[in-house]
Amino acid sequence: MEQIDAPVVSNVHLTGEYWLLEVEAPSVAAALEPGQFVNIRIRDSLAPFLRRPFSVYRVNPEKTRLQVAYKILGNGTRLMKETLQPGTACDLIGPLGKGFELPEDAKTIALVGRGIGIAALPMLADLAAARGVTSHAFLSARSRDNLVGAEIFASHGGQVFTHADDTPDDVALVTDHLLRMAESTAFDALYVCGSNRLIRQVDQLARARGIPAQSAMEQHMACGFGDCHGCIIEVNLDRDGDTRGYREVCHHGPVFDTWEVANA
Amino acid sequence: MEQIDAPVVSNVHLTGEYWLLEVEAPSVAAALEPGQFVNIRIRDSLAPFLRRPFSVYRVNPEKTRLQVAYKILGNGTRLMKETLQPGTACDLIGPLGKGFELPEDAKTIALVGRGIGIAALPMLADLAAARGVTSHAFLSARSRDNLVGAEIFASHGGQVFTHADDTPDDVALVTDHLLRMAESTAFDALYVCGSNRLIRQVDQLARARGIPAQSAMEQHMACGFGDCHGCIIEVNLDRDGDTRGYREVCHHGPVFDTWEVANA
Amino acid sequence: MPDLSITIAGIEMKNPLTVGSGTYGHHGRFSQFFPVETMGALVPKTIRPHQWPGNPPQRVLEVPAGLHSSVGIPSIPWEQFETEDAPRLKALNLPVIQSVIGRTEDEYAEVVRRCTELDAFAGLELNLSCPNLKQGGLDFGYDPEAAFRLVSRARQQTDLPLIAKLAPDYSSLVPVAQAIEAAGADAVALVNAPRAMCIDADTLKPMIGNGVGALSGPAIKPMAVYMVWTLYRAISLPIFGMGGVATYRDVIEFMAAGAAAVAFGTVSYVDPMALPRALRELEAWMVQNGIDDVTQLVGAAHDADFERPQSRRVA
Amino acid sequence: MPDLSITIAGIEMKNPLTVGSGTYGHHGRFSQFFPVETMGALVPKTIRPHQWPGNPPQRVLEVPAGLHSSVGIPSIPWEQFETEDAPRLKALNLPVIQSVIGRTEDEYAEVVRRCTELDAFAGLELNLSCPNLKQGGLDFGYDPEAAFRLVSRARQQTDLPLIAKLAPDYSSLVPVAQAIEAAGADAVALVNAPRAMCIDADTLKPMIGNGVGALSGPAIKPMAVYMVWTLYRAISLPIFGMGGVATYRDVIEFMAAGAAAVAFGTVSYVDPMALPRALRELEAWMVQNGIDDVTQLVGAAHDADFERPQSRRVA
Ligand SMILES: Cc1cc2nc3c(=O)[nH]c(=O)nc-3n(C[C@H](O)[C@H](O)[C@H](O)COP(=O)(O)OP(=O)(O)OC[C@H]3O[C@@H](n4cnc5c(N)ncnc54)[C@H](O)[C@@H]3O)c2cc1C
Ligand SMILES: Cc1cc2nc3c(=O)[nH]c(=O)nc-3n(C[C@H](O)[C@H](O)[C@H](O)COP(=O)(O)OP(=O)(O)OC[C@H]3O[C@@H](n4cnc5c(N)ncnc54)[C@H](O)[C@@H]3O)c2cc1C
Ligand SMILES: Cc1cc2nc3c(=O)[nH]c(=O)nc-3n(C[C@H](O)[C@H](O)[C@H](O)COP(=O)(O)O)c2cc1C
Ligand SMILES: Cc1cc2nc3c(=O)[nH]c(=O)nc-3n(C[C@H](O)[C@H](O)[C@H](O)COP(=O)(O)O)c2cc1C
Ligand code: FES
Ligand code: FES
Repeated sequence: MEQIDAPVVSNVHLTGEYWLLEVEAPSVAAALEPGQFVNIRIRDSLAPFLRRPFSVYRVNPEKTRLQVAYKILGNGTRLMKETLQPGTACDLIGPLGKGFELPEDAKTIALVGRGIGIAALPMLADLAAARGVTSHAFLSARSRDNLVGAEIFASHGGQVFTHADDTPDDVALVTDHLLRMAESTAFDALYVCGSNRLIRQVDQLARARGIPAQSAMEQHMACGFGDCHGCIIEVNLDRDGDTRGYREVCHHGPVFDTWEVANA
Repeated sequence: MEQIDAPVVSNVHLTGEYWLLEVEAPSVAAALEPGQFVNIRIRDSLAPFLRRPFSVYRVNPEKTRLQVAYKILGNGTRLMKETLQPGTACDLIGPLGKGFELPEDAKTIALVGRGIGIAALPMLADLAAARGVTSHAFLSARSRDNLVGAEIFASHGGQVFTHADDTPDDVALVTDHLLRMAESTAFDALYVCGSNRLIRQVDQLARARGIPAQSAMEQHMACGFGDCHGCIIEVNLDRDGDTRGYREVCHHGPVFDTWEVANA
Repeated sequence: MPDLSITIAGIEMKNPLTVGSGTYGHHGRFSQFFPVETMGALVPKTIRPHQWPGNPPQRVLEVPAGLHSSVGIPSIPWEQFETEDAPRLKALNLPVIQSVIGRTEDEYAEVVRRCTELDAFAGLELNLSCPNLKQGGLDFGYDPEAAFRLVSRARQQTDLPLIAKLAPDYSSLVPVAQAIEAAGADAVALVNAPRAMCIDADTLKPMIGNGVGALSGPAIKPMAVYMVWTLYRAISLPIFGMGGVATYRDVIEFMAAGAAAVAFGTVSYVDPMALPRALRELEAWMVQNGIDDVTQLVGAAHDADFERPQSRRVA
Repeated sequence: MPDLSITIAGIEMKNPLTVGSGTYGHHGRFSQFFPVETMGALVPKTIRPHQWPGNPPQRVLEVPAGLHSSVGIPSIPWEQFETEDAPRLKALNLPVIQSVIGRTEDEYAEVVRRCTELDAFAGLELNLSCPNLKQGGLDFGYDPEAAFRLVSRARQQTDLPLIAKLAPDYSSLVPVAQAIEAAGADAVALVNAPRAMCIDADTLKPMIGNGVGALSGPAIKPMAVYMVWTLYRAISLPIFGMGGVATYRDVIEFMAAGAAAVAFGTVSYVDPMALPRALRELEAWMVQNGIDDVTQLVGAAHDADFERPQSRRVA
């Protein structure tokens, strides 16, 4: 983990409600694992006051640049869009948190994402491809144009299933596709991000199959690097959910096993 | 007085430490008198929190645009330079305060300014020229390139005397030029801005000659329009300075008679 | 059309929005950004019973998300207030709650009596943020006994609705408010701006002429909301809430915490149209959320099973 | 090279900069942006004598120029603190002032005794911002008698330098600090973060899991400086000043107000290099201004003819 001033390479509209920021950050990019995040100070100013945490969307093959896909939500992301332009630099801390674990012997995995939660997954798809692991993607969003990064998952050769709330199709949840495919496919691990409903579904499937499943979580953060105790969520401390406890998303997470967070 | 969103026409380097902001503001520009000011909200944000007050430098002949000449001092003026670009608008309240009085029968006047204080005077020179009054300018600054707007005063045909601390010449203060010229010239009124030393000198000359003299003053402001009681300075309530009292710069000023403020 | 009107301390306001004393206009004169009658009630700047020039310059200073100020409540001579300001205030078509202050108990009683006699006001607000010099300089408003005596004596001088205005103080908040209630006040207003100081790293001296000043603006809002929330649970008097209010969402926040009326203060210096805009947006929000009576918001943040102390004097 | 060292409450610090308890690292573990030995002393997060999970989520929230938080001082089991954290802290090459809290007088005394026995610390800081449930929930630190008893009992349990940490409260500030001085504390630290609340205009409920939280960061600085300035005039104990410190100029401001040491708090979350940068810039500023001893700054904002109460216990 380090703090750097990362020169902005580009900051452009991605699709739907999403924007894509790319910065020069060799040391951070080289150290990053899929699922980890960076914490960005948008301006050296009191407004916004706190940093804003974002999953890393992708790292370039040379591992010198990293991308963040973000949704304009409030003041911070609005200023991020307006002020982080080429010629400026972005004060960034990273890599932060614990990333996804891809089992050594995995052959086929499923990536399940909803909305901006999808943004935590492309780097994992890239890693899987590099290791010869097939990844199938199951993406949902409120509207079709918010299906961020579908082309990335497709580019690695796995199947990509999508579901948009605004477009009638034959499934209720994108996990219906997952369950159908799982009837004939032996997944070695499952990964999910973006919706508690999806996490529960993925966790059930993982339990039934006895395979690992992980989810990337979000929580409001003050520091992002473990100093403030601020970003806890309540998790299961055992698989049966008999004992519960708090865990910091920035430190123990953002990636948790789905059994930890299935009823978060 | 009104609050408007004034589209930015340009915001460029002027000279030395000074920048020039020009905005479209027909209603305000039409109502403005020399010496009045505008109060600018640089960003719709908590930082900077307060508006920033600036004298109006000039108004275009059509009275549709106004200019502010400003020095980069702190956070507000720095952001002003960076963010008020063509394409954006500037939240502005004006015209504010009481401007200079140019006596009906004046024929020759002197304008004495130092540093950014000079920025309060060009509009008065323009008005004088329009009324056929000759204005001579006496300008000083710490360095030569900070002699803002000398060409404006020259363009109206009066004489322009300058003094820069970083350039040796034959005077100690620019008012030495004024005193010399006053030996042979009958000034009908004197105007000064930017230095307490200059105010005192100008006031002495005015008293000696029995002519009016005015000065534009500055004070930290919260509102700029008379609501907060924040921007007072201590002034003489009589010409002898026997009784003193507080007056709001934004409301009773920014232009005061020099006898009011000669020992401010 | 949702109903925005409220009755607080017997004063009928057509909407719950008002201004913090001292932040909108001199006594009888206001900036003309919007018609003063837009608001539910007007609270002009605090008046003293005697002329006073106020504090020396520099009086105001920008601080993070707020204003540091020490104006010192300058006051015009009483005769001028009586002959110029009061008639202008009386002529306005909205309730005017005049804020008053004294340096001693006697002066407080005196200014309450005089203001009552002017027959121009819908209510009086006692600004309790005055150092009680007899008691080591602690504000009257921080001392339950002093506050009780002040309000009791004011109560004897007037039949007008009486509002006591407090500055934020954690330990004295509840006992003082209870004392005020017991002494017969009709409402409380809070928060007045807390004391503060800024020191210039160049000169090593305080930056404000008076040395000590106040802190106001958005910076103090989270403390102010906490104080309103706490008092709502402790007393039955209605509350004028304020401290950093800038938007309709802040109005909702203070009302949910327990304020029946909400005042715009420092924000008006920066954004003079903040109040009328918030009023419009509050109304639109109520329509959108199917809330037809603004009083439904008052205290909404308190637990469902929480019961407020019963109001004694107030409708 | 100017002399930046200070001795406060008998603790030798090579410079006056430290951290606010709870804002830099978990007990034995710190973020590694700069060597912890850069600072003059380390104040780790408050420890309780018993395990405690802390408050429910959401715990933190951005507010104007500050942070609204309610973490609730989660504490690991004592055995773990004793066997893992304390040795790590002891091994550091700088004075460590451990902050402690209890829910009752007995618990405070207990945790002071246990920490003393660990023989790992240069001093102990009593975090007095705990609601005294026996006394209606008012903080121990707002009640002169409770504070006197707490500090007296702690004094009996330890020979380590004892620092009492206060949250900001206008009316109780001076009496509490005097009580603390009388009870034998060696220094005071202030301010702890004042209580605050934010209510969500969408849900009409508090935004923080615990309902009530704290306010910290630059927003509170002008109040904190005022409090330090006030205490410097009222007591003779040295002061650890804090509240919104972010730059070397803030350090100078607190020292001029009367702080002998200055703590960086919330700023470190946003700008983790703030402390080492301020140290560098403070030193450069001293060179530039010909100040060769940093202690010359302490109390510099007070009038030339002002005399501080004489220190009783402290070198
Ligand atoms: C580990 C992690 C990874 C994330 N990855 C992404 C990503 O790849 N793309 C993306 O668009 N968003 C992501 N988010 C959410 C992102 O941090 C918020 O959308 C962003 O902080 C909103 O800031 P704002 O000022 O625009 O919104 P505001 O609502 O104005 O923010 C106010 C405060 O709330 C916080 N906040 C608001 N929403 C969230 C949230 N969902 N999670 C945490 N804090 C929040 C902000 O950080 C800020 O402190 C991630 C969050 C976390 C914790
Ligand atoms: C009536 C009037 C007319 C002015 N005309 C001009 C002009 O034409 N050109 C120009 O460059 N400057 C002018 N000034 C000064 C200008 O307002 C300040 O330079 C500016 O506010 C500095 O803002 P900042 O954020 O960059 O500086 P900072 O020092 O960071 O400002 C901090 C605070 O101090 C206030 N402040 C700082 N300096 C002054 C000052 N001299 N007067 C009043 N408030 C101040 C700021 O408004 C702000 O509230 C004028 C001031 C007044 C009162
Ligand atoms: C410049 C200024 C002057 C004020 N004058 C008064 C006053 O005369 N009487 C009073 O009761 N409160 C006065 N106040 C306090 C405000 O009415 C209000 O209680 C406080 O500022 C908190 O609200 P805000 O944060 O919205 O400004 C003043 C505040 C400011 C900033
Ligand atoms: C998230 C958080 C946790 C804190 N935890 C503690 C604590 O455990 N003990 C303590 O004495 N103070 C604690 N504080 C208070 C700080 O030490 C400091 O007194 C306060 O935040 C004011 O300083 P600042 O504005 O610079 O943050 C905490 C503050 C924050 C923001
Ligand atoms: S955000 Fe500070 S501990 Fe996680
Ligand atoms: S700045 Fe508010 S009265 Fe002048």
